[in-house]
Amino acid sequence: MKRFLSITRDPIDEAGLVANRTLSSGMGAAVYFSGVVRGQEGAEAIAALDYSCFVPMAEHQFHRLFDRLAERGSVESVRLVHRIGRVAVGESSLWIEVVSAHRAEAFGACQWVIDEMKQVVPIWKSPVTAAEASTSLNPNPTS
Amino acid sequence: MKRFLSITRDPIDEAGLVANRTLSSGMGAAVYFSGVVRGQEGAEAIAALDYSCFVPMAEHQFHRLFDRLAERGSVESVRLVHRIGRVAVGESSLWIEVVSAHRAEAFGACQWVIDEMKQVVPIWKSPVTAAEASTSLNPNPTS
Amino acid sequence: MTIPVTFWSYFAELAGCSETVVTVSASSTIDELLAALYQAHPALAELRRSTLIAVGVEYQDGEYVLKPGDHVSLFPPVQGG
Amino acid sequence: MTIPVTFWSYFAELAGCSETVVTVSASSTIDELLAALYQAHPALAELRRSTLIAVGVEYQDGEYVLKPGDHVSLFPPVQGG
Repeated sequence: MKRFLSITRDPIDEAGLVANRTLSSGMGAAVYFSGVVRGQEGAEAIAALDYSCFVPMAEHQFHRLFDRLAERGSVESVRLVHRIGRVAVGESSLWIEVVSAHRAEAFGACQWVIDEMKQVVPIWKSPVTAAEASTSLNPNPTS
Repeated sequence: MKRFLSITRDPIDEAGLVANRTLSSGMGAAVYFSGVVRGQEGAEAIAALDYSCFVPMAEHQFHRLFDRLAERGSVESVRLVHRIGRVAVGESSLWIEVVSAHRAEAFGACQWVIDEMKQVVPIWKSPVTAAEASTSLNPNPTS
Repeated sequence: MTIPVTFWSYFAELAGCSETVVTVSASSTIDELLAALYQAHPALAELRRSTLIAVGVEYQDGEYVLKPGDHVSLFPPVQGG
Repeated sequence: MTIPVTFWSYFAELAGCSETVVTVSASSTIDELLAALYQAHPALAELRRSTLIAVGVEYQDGEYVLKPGDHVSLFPPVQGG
């Protein structure tokens, strides 16, 4: 199974990622998920989320998930980009692509990766209000 | 619910479609599906599929599906492109995007549209072998 | 009245044409139209159970009562995607 | 032996630092390390039941036996996506 993982502070270039898709002639389904920061976190209006990450462990845990996915044998490739640092409302914090022969496998695997990630990958978010966003830069540029 | 439908003979410009995504600040999930022509149709190796379509009815039936999706109230937008005519192995014949507040709704709605489409939208495919693809143009350019 | 009938996908090959016209009496049902049609196109009759029927752009079943101006389409199971 | 401990996310604010060092006797478990740690950082003790523990880049539980060179991380439930 091919895999690509990026934990990055840069905006996620979804169109560029899609343009770089590769698949072999047996593959019939590509499922993509883009998770976008919403303007509301609970009851509170927000301007952004600050994502922090324990990067080496996050990379390791993502690859453990990919290993488990590879064992299923039905997925040809998974690509995952998680953005960290400050992500404004309307911007994507998570992008996943799963390529498989059939769509049921691709949909299932994509959702499985998200569900498992939310259990084990050490990434955290904290809300940024409009006032905070306008008066400060990211307070934790290295976290 | 916003909707965009295109039944087209042109290649599907997935990257361009992704680049044109719009979503309001309450939306958190965009799910995409790209259905790609496989090199095998049953036991037979193929070079392409010729898709034919009863276009006015297909458009009407797609919009009936979108109406039913809109009634659910949880989807902000659906965009769907179905390519017709000759589609080579490795090229996309179907592209769908569903935008919703939460990912479970977006995944569910995207799969629902595909499942329903395969029941009611009058589109048919016929396999094209490598020999046929190399010796003929699309035999039914208007179908 | 005369009702135009269009065949889609491989139904056109089985029928030997992509479109025909069937003459039926007023207030005939689709089942009555099909009975007449299948006389002329026996290859289609064999696929009757899997045949999808539309009038205009809406699906209909055999009990639908035809009216002047209706356009019938017959086709095999759809295969989009 | 001395074991470095890193706090992630709001655990750093509760601890008042993002990293500390805890001295434990040889072959101590993580539970023993936590008992010492929670003396110094009582605010963290209250969140013990939802605390996730890693040694290096792997999750471990309280019964894990520490060895020289281990690096412990403590953090709240993860929130990726």
